[in-house]
Amino acid sequence: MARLTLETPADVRLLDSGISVGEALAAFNAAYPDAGGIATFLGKVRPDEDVRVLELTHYDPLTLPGMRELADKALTRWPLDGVLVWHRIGVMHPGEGIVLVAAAARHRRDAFHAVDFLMDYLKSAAWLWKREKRADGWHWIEPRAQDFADRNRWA
Amino acid sequence: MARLTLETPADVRLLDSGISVGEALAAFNAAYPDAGGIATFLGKVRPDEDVRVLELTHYDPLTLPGMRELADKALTRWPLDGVLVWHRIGVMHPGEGIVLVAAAARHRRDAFHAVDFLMDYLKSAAWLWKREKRADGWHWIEPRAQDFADRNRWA
Amino acid sequence: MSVTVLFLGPLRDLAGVPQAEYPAPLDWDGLLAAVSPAVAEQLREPRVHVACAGRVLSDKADLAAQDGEEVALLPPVSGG
Amino acid sequence: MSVTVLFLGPLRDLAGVPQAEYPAPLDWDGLLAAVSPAVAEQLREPRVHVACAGRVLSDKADLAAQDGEEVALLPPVSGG
Repeated sequence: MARLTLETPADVRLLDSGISVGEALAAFNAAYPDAGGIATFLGKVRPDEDVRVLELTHYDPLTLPGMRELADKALTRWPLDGVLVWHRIGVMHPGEGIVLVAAAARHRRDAFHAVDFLMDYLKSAAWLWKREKRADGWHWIEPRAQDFADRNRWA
Repeated sequence: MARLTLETPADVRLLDSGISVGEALAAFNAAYPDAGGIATFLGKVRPDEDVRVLELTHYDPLTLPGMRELADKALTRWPLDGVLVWHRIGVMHPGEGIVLVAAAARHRRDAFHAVDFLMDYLKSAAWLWKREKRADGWHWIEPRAQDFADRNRWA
Repeated sequence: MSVTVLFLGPLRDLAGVPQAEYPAPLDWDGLLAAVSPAVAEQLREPRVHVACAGRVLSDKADLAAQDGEEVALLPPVSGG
Repeated sequence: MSVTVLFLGPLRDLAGVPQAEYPAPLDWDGLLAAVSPAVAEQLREPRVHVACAGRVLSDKADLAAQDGEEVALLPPVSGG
């Protein structure tokens, strides 16, 4: 089986098709054989709340560069071996992965913090716009107050 | 390919051979299609510190039942869809997985907290004994003060 | 001699089009005058940002887009 | 008429054997007398626990192992 090759120490991607979680994490694990621990988070489209489909729009000149800067911030802030920051764009359905984040570190708490940090920023500071199609049509989603509060923990 | 079947809402295992991380997480993801997020942690044998091999001993009547109780505690404490708690026993080499923990939840912070909690308890309160073989022979490992401090955050 | 203005996210719905061409050069007052009043009202909100030539302006009133440059109007984001 | 005593983790090295058989019944004083002085010293440490018949004793001085039961001596753990 051809193995997925990741960029180290930061593999940052915008993906317009499904995230293969098992393959991605197996590759990430293999890329950091010296790490004591790997923390990951997968965010998925929730099938509740009457959501039929979800669409994420990005802006090419800003979105991926912004995600790269964010990954670099995490690498600077904690002693990490590497990170993975993948975000879906386009149309997706309930149950599909939207975002996959991973951090490899010598100590588990650093890996946890980095993943938590990356998710808080992706939620409220990455150049992505989300809308959901419900029974009554499309609705744009804005970060909740909680999302800003989560992000401000890192200030 | 035969798919790995997990027990829900808690899949708790002691494994005497290698952990297949990609397969496990793909199965966990598939088992909780309604979860908004899945947090995971993989702990590995670090190749530094001159460690040749590591051995984990358990005590059959206590170890797995204790891990099951721990998983139930996490399920009671946070609104989770499910958890996975896998721990290696026996002899393992640098780079191999020792422990794999995952939590599926509607909200990402609950999943993060559950994984963090499970790891803190596995480190310092599961009935497992670890020893490392270095150049000068075998050394038993005891939890560090930090491990107890980590665990006490949840008291 | 024109500037391309992109309406991102919900601003696209408000503008009714994904993008528009306006005469170059284009400054902040020119932009506010060129777009619809509804879009202009949103642009005045501090949480709406403006990028020019691939860089987000720290003060959007400093906008000075030249011929051929792309201006992006960036409403509040929502990823993850 | 015997009780099996298991020495877990580092206690196995200290005892020199993984397990031993002692006459039943076996109580706390009997256990301390039966094992080597080095193991007995460890057993007196609050961080060393004792299980009997698959249950960890909340007070190890309450040990009352009957014929055929297994007693496990549990030093500080280290998983993960």
